[in-house]
Amino acid sequence: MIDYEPVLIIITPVIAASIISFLSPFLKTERTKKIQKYIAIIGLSLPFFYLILLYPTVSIKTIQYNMGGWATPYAITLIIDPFNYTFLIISSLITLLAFIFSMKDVKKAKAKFSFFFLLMVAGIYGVFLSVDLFNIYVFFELCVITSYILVTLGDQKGSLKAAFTYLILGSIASLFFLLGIGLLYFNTGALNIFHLSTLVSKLDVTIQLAVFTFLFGAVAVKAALPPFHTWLVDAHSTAPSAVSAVLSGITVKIGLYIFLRVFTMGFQLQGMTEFLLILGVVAALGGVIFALFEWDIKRLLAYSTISQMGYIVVGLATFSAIGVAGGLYHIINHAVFKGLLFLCAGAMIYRTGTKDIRKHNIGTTMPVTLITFIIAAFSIAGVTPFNGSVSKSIIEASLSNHPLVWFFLLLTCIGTITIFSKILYYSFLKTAIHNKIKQPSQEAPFSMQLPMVVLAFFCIILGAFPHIWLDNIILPATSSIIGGYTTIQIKIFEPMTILKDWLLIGFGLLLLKIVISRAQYIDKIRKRIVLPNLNIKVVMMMFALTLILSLFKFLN
Amino acid sequence: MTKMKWFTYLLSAIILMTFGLIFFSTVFLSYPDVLHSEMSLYYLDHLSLTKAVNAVSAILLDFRAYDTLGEILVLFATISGVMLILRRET
Amino acid sequence: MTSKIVQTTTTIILPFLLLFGVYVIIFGHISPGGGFQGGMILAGAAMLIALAYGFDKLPRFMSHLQSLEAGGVLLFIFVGSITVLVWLPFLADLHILPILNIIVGIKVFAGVALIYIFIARWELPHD
Amino acid sequence: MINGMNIGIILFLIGIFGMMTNKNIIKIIMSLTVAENGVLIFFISIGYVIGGQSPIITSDVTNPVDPLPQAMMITMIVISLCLTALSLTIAAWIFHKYKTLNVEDIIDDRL
Repeated sequence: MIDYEPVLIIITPVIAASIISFLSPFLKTERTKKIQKYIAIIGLSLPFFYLILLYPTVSIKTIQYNMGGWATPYAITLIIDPFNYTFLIISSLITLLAFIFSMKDVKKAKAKFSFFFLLMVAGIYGVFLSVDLFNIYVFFELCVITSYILVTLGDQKGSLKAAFTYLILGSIASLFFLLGIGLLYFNTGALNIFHLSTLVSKLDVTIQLAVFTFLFGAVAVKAALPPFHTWLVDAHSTAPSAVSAVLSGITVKIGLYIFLRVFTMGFQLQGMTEFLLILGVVAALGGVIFALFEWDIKRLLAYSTISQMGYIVVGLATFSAIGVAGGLYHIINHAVFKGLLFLCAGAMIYRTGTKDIRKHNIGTTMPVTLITFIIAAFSIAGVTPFNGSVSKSIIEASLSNHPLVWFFLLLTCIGTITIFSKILYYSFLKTAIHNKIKQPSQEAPFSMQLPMVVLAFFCIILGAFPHIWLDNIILPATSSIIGGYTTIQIKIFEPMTILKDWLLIGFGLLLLKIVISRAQYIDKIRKRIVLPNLNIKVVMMMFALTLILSLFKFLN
Repeated sequence: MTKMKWFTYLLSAIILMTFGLIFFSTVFLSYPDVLHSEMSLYYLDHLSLTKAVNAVSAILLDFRAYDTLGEILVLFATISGVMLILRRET
Repeated sequence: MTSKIVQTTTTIILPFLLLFGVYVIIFGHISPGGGFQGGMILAGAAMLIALAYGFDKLPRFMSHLQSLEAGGVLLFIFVGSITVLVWLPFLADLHILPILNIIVGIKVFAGVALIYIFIARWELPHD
Repeated sequence: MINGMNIGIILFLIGIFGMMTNKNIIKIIMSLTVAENGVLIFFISIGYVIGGQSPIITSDVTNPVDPLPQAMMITMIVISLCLTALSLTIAAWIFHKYKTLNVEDIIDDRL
């Protein structure tokens, strides 16, 4: 029986995009433009509902489809196994909600926006579904090129420079990815990931080392790990909010997805775990520290994306079942609450027009945005009933033999609490406390509130009932990647963790007090932080890659 | 050349030199004398099925037609992207 | 804006260029070449025409290109998904390969020519 | 020891060097193309077989060269064409808005 499921998931956005592009010359009036929106929504929501229907079959067997009917290791195969099922579900949910949000938010080129959004979604599904290395490269390139175009749709002048830097660094990463594939193909003669996992371990260590450097260089740029993260802040802060929600929620995760797919392929390189732990901690702490200096809300969120990515990399670094389970769970949680935060930021910018949190003074005129923002802030900080705390406690549980890393992660928790209480204070509470008069409620339009409420709802569900999600989705996913089924006991609702959470919040608010009192001093520092231009970013990247290559050559 | 420019040239040249040296010392690449990658052997054996003589276009349009589908989408996205970006102002 | 020499040379070599491009597309699965390479050659010929005879007489030609290109994608997605979806043995005798080659050739020709003409026309009024 | 793969990687590094040191946007795009061609040469010479014929499998071809990297590289050429076309349009638009093509002079109104 040929199972067609994966093909239907990838073809739906493609067909919807081509229908939209084919209809666009005939649809000139405003009413008919609505048709394009509804086609796009159908094209996005069908895969989501279809994936939910697919869950029973995925939990039993891996769905596999060989393109064109050729033999397994040589044809391009699309698979849905528990591991990429989690990524597919979360990306279809976030892209659907982000598109609903963008219907009102995007002011320019409305018709073409849905076309590019659909092609980006097709690229995302193409990467998650396919198992052939070169195929992952092609669909990843489709997703990245459409995101360049979507970033230039940002209303600011800066979006052009950001898009250009993003384009150049993105294409260098793709070239590294290609070189990695080329070396692998030259030595093993195979492109299918499962087929390669048997062949790579037989290669001698030096070739594995070179392939690791190339593939890691590409993955590190895409997942915005520290030495290569500079493009992310400009690109995500100048893109339209719906696009930056998808970029921060999904596109950055593609880098980690490829990281997991590729590096569980049997690379025997010593020192990988320590190296990744250091990278994760530097990302987590650096992102938070830089975020403290920012006043632009979207740049703040972009820096906190970098720090949360560091969190996930720390989780994945140990390659132990608990660590990878925590990392996967945090990938889903981060996609949910970061998407929610960017949508809230979009609603705030839509209503006040500026990105500067000092000029927002929304007070309580936007109740829905305020509540959803508080939920998201609590869940990113890792407070008990919300979803951040579950995955953070699992990751901390996996760091039993690295106490120092555990301590640094606590510091990032405090810093994250400070960042988001800073936004809360400047955008909302400052005006609510000072002028008591009741301003009229200028809440964002309904089509913006709906995605925010749904995402906040998911924030609570994912956190309050962790066992449902763990046993049904996360643990089968980890066992399909790492192998070896473990049961994870979560000590969430014990008084100890609740006490720890509120202690951290206390420290966070203390740090906030210092940040507010030193506001002018921070402004002076921020002006002097040298903003590296494009050339220095490429120099940093090549220097980091040389370091990795020589470090690993020395170790092996 | 200004002092700053001369220094960055030297620095980046040194970085690339070390990268190239270490890379070439690790990986020694030499050509095989007969085709031994199992994927291409599989494609060449099944070439007669696709009624094509040119193996490259057979791979492009038959064995890996899904790649070409993705790549056509990339080309389509770029073309409409170029038209969108450049039309915005006139 | 273009000199007489360019116009006369284009009138001379244009038929050979177009013929060669079409040959590369159609005989893509027998002789070396294929949809992409032939499409590029034809796009080169289109650029030559645009260069030699100026950009102002091009709007009608461009709208044709646009519809050609959008049609090309739809055709490819339709026919391509057949090869991708259906198990191949049924299709080999339908000679699916040349048809795909021609569709890809049309698409690449229309697309690349459009990109060139768009960038060239956008530059004109500003400098 | 000159073979296609080493030349490809050296050309790739030259492209990266160009991107590191150039200030003008158009030169950065050009060195990006050089890097792409470097990867292209590396990839195609992976498939080379000593004394191999071209992969047009007519009757008398006994020892064909590996056709798979060549097919992959046609895809990669089209993708690098798209990247260059996109970066050139963005560069044209940046020049239109900022009136300068120097990477350092483009100051955007960040807070």
